[in-house]
Amino acid sequence: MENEKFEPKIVAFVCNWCTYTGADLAGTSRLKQQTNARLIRVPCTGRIDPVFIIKAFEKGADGVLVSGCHPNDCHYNTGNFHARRRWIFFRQLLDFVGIDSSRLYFSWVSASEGKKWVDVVDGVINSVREKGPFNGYKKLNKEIEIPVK
Amino acid sequence: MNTYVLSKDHLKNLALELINTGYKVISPSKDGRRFVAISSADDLVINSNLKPSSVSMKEFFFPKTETLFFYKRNKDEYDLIDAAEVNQPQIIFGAKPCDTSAIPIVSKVFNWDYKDEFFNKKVENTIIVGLACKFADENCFCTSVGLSPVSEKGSDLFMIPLTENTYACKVISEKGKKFVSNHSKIFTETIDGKSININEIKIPEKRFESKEVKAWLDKNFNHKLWDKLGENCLGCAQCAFVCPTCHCFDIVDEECNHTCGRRAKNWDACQFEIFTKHASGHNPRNEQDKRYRQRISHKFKYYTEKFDEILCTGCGRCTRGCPVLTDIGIILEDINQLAKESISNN
Amino acid sequence: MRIGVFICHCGENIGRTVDCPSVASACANFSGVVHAEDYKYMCSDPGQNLIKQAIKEKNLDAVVVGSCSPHMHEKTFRKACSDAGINPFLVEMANLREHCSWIHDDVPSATRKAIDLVRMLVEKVKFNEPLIPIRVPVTKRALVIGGGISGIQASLDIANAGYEVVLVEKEPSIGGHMSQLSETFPTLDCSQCILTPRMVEVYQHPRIKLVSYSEVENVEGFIGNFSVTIRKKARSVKDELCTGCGLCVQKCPIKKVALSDFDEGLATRPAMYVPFPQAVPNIPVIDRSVCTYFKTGKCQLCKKVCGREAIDFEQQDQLIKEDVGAIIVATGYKLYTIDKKPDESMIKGYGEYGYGKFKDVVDGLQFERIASASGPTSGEMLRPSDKTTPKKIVFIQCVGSRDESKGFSYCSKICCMYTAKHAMLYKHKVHDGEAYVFYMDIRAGGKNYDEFVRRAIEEDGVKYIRGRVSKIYEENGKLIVKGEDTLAGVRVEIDADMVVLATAMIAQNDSVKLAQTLSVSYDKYGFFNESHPKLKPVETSTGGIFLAGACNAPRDIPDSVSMASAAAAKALVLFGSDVLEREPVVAKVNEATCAGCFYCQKVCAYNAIEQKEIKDRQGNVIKVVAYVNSGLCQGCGTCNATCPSKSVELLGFKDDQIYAQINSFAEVF
Amino acid sequence: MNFGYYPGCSLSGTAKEFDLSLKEVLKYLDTDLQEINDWCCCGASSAHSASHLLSVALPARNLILAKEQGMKEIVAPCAACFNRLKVAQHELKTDDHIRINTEELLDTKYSDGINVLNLISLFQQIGLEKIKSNAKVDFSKLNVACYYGCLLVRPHDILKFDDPENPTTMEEVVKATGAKPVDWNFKVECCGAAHSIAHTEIVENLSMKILDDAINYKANVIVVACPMCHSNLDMRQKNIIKHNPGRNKIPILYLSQLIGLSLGLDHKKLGLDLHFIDTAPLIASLSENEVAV
Amino acid sequence: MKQLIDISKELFESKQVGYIIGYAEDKFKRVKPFVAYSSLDTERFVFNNNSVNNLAVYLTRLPKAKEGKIGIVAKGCDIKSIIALIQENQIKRDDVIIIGVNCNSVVNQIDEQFSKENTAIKCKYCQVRTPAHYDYLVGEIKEVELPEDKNFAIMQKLDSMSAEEKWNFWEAEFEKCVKCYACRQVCPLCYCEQCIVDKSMPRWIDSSATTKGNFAWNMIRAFHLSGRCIGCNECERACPAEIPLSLLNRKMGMVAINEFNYRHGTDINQPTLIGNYNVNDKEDFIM
Repeated sequence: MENEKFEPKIVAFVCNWCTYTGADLAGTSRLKQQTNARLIRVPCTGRIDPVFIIKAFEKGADGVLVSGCHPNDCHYNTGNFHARRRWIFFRQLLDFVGIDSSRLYFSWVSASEGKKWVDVVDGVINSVREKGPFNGYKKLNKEIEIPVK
Repeated sequence: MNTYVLSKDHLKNLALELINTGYKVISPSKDGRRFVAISSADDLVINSNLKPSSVSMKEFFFPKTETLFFYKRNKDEYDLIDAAEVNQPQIIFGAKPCDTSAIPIVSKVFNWDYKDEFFNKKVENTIIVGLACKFADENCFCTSVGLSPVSEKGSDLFMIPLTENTYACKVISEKGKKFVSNHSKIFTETIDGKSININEIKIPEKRFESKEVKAWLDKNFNHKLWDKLGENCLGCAQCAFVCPTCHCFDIVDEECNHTCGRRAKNWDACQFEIFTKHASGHNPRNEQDKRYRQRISHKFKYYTEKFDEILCTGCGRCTRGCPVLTDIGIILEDINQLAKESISNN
Repeated sequence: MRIGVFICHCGENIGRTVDCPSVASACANFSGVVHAEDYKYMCSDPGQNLIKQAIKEKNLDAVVVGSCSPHMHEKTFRKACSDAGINPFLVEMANLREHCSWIHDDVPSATRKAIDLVRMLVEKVKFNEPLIPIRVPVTKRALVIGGGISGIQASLDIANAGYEVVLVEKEPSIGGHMSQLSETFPTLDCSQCILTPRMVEVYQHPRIKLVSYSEVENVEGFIGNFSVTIRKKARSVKDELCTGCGLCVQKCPIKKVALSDFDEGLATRPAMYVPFPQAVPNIPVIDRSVCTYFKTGKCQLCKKVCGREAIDFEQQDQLIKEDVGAIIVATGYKLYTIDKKPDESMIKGYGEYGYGKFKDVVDGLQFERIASASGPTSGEMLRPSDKTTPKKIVFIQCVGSRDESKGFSYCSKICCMYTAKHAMLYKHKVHDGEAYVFYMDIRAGGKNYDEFVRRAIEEDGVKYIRGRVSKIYEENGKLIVKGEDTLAGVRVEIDADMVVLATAMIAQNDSVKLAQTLSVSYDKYGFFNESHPKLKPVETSTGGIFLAGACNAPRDIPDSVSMASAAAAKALVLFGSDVLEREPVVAKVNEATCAGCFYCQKVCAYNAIEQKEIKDRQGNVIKVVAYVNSGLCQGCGTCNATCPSKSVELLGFKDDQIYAQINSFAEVF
Repeated sequence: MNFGYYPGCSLSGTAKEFDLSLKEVLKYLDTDLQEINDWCCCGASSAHSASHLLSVALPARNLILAKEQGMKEIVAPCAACFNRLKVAQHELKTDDHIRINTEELLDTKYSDGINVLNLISLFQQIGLEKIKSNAKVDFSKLNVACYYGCLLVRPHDILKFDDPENPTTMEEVVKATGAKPVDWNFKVECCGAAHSIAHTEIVENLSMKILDDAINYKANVIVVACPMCHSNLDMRQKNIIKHNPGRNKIPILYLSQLIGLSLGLDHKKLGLDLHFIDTAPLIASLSENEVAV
Repeated sequence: MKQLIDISKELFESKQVGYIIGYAEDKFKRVKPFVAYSSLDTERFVFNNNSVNNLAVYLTRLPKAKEGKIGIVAKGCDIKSIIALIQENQIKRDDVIIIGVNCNSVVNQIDEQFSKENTAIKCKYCQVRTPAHYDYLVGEIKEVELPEDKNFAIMQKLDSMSAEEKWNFWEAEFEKCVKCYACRQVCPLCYCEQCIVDKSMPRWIDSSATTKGNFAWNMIRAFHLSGRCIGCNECERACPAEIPLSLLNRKMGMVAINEFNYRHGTDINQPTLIGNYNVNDKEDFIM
């Protein structure tokens, strides 16, 4: 029963220049999306520290999406290249400790790819919904949550 | 008080009964490296020859992190919610004298000007079954701090091996007595406590005189010995975290999310650089030698002055676990030696 | 903190799917929020006044506006709040329109999301700090890279406005491609006749420093304060002594040793040469790869004949430094060489057209040289192979352009026009000749452009065939051009004497390298990117660097000239003030915790991180830490994410600000 | 070296000499071919024009078989087979709809992973150096026109093999034999292909232009890697000459035959006697170390 | 040993060094780090299978020598840390004198006899038993028997597990963590002046030793060492909770090798992995 009602919580870290603007374009084009994603705007994917992602999971995200400019399109030239290299390590690390890589998504969405943004967001929401809630962290949080009487 | 004879089967049955009646039954793990709560009587480990576990059993009285209370933010006001009371009775088997004696020692600081209800409640709820110790290596020095492999200090019941499969079980405290009477089906056969032969338990030689150590510490706050010790020490705090008597803690507020969180009491250690770091950035113990001096002094001088107890049970855990093999026993021997030299020089 | 929340209905745009009044009342319950209201149009004057009023009445010290995208109105609301006495960086915007109302249908869930979005920014703004714009002085001097018509125009505009210009040209002479052209469309006036006076003007201008045969090696600094290193290639001629008499060129015994670049390989030149007679500066260059002296150590004839003793065989490349405040990039284009394959593809250009194999298949610039009065045939219409007059000539448009599979997907924009011009020039010279043009579409937008093409067709009788050519092969001395006429629906075969390919305009070979030197972005073709395709067409992603002409995209002469003037105007705007204000979203180092690993320095794309020594009172270096040059920092925050101890943080997007957003993304209970 | 082998129908029929010569050459070059057990039609021509699904399902079946039989690389000497196999791979990879239908039809799962080689890429894999070092017959005066036809190089986006307008890989192989490839115009022009049966006049007209151009560029022989090309250029040549008198004959060899010749292999075993246009004069001229024109 | 002592003495006598970090024995013949300040002190230097400590950690912990350089006795593996510290601007090559030691493997459990079974797993794959980089080289290489790589089996098992199983594995391990930070303190590459876990504004890693906080700590530590860890395994050795930390570091090391063919600490002049990029870095995981 509970699973039927499950709506995933998605945190999306997006760069200001490409993906945030691409999401703006999706809006301007009135491309319908599901409501589960919460965007956090940062200047560049280079600014996205893996601790953000861990924190988002800790705080109850069932899935995290990270998105920025395509290679060579970075507003700051190389931020996304450095980010990409970090992600190569980080996602394999998460995979190794048991945070399913189907909870963490990466994409390049340019300012002109409103449609792609919608596909990415809805795709992530759908597959995380299928995956179900992130019980691993939910269980750990019990230790520090106000006990339900 | 009475002394009973318990066989291994008795103990197993006891453990089983306790598990079934809601006790948290704690025993050394199979490999003897930790104390663990067991869920099957088969996991009970009673072995006098075990090396002391790498982490002491203090976490069952003084957890590595413990919620003091929860808070909930309501607009700009806060509601405080008590942490759930832990009332589960617990029993610890197989604790060595160097483990059990730590409880009354640190109990003094937890009941000094303020009574730590979290600690007390757990002690109250716990039956400690001590076990005479037949292990001794070069890191042990219980006899130098006033204890011995057969010290009953801190135990509610204390067991001494009789044969391979039987133990004498002495009732030490009132709490122990009550426990025995509640489980009278198991505690049936008695024996004269005085008849127990403890001669085969090797009593390690005394390595230093703690009084002389204190006397030296009283006078040598500044001494080149400290520089040398600080140099090797990397400032990790494993010594404090594995120690049965180290009891420093930090209080932190930890957010669960933007509306709620908890205040927690976490283990802390004087070996950390930030332990004494002020908000201003000033740090009175800014170097490792000062921090190491604090560790020794707290254990053998300050605590003795305040509570008339040595804050050390000679278990040797800190030495065994030290990544750079700083040996507190050798250091205390050295201090003892220095003390003797200074007396003869005078 | 006293925070005000303002929810905009944006007419019906937000209000239709987000229940704005209940968002406002939910926000009123957030901790720290002392005022929350909704209004039809927050960005309108009355809306802004509402905010200003609330700031004053409720003594607010931070504001969150829930309305459209910050890209839309962040400036508006920051300004409004700043007018009311709040630091503009204590204003945050939640995007309830593009990211919420416009993309959702369901009112309850859109409203819930809107509340979340506002809450996240309320939590963030609690950690915002007042930031003060950075002020940097401006060096009122410009660098122009590239001495084609765009660079010439930009240089002259800036110099005539009273500021100094350094004009760098990589070739021995300025002039660029325009100097190679015969006539120009749509007026058919002689290219050199209109260009050379401007070249001379540049040369004689007291405020233009012309640095020819040179390339930009390195650029440091930032808007208003660039330091540029220029490599002056060794000419082997001392330019300060040379009078341009040309005696050395005449005497050079190695006459026809190399193909002339200027004549697109249709003619030869000596080892000592000026690219063309009107060259500016008119100073020759020794081509060391073919000069006898450099090869054998003997000859030195040029040196002997030079009365000024200007020949210097020992000359080395020289590095010169110039400080400038603005840079205009006008490096132009080159033609797609169709016998060379683009790297990423197995396709070797248009092998079926036989360029490079058949001598009489030429490209557009080669035809310009053939048609030019100063060209290798002195303007006579002769084909390269046997120097006879072609009686039948075929022009093929869109070779490489608009052809994703073999070339590039973009339109080179000028080919329709110059092909019409070529056909016309041909017809004017060979009256009985037949000219055919294969085209895909005619794109002749521009003043008098379409008329020009019509003239070629109607007055000069050029035969336009709509269709592509599939193959060209040689048979009995003729070039058989096989193609199709898609309008008539028939296959066409023409036995031509000569074929002219209108090959694509592409980026210069080293454009990517230059882009990286300048830290400006570039597209997948290697053209430099403008900052905004409509509103900032001459700016780049890097402040103080502007674009002119075909280095940005294929562009004809009038467009290039106007763009050059626009770029010059942008530079002049910069020079209009003594100091420059920049957004203070820059990184800042906590020197107390910095361990000096300098990973931040490695990831910084702007060289904004420097090493700074921390000394004790006696002057001993205690440690070396990172230091951010806020003039260079562009605020990407890559350093912040890379720093393991978080000792460098990006103001405006500090860790605690982002943490606050993550911490509050989910509604609780 | 070991390759899977998909002979296809032609190689056991009209292009028997292709099969013979290929096997002979590979034997000489220490390369084994393992024929796909139970292979079926590749779906060229007929299936291709009748049913889209069938045109994918047939090659898919062969690819699945190859995989089941443990092959990683298979050689499809016939250009049409090569083309069908590659196109099917492409469609199965990019079009889920067709893949699902195919899998339903075959009642097996399809998975990618077979590398399909044509004749030229096979020799590239084996190594041109090996051909070069084993060449026994002096070909230095032999001018060869390499004729690719259409199926070997188009569509480029799918086959990703050589330039579709001006391919040069076959020339590289020919150079390894010591012969001289001529730079001619019609190496990818249409030979008339499947009109061979129904509209011979079209085929004659188109093939004649190809033959003429090769002769014009002083070729002694045209080399092909496609049974269809071969039949049109070879079988129709006599009629072409009949209908357009005064023309010269030019022999048409499979690339494998040319290599076989250069390796000094038995002519009969290479199937050189199975052509319509007599190869004997060419062979005779080679043995005399002089090339007849 | 004599070689080592002779060279050390020479370094003091020629005033090249201010102090030398090496190994010495205590009264129970246990080998521990020892700093020699004089030629006399060097008499105590030893090197044997029990010389397990990675002394490079002291390079950033001890104050600079008042005069002269810092001498350090180092195994091949430890030298990788030294090179890494140079690559990361923590020390200058000119400020250290590296006395490389030919190493015949070190013990795993320090309180047990050295044997094939009691050999550190890292020694199994050691390619620098004779150091690749040094100023002086002492000692002799002997044939040694290599231990069984127990961790490899665990890694393989982990790799084959489902996400949930992996999570449960690590949950059980991290639950033990007491947040003593011994792993950090013994790590030569954990030289931050303020560790991110000690930063409270904001608190990215919960300082409490809750399993959740322990997850964050151990993951972030492994991430911060990604492409940097040289595999000395001191962290695992120091861990009182006996968490198999080397698995995490080894996994990240494998990523560095497999994806980038990069080994940190092998070449002073090599650009570091993190801090640089290649436009062709793999991105098959990016939509």
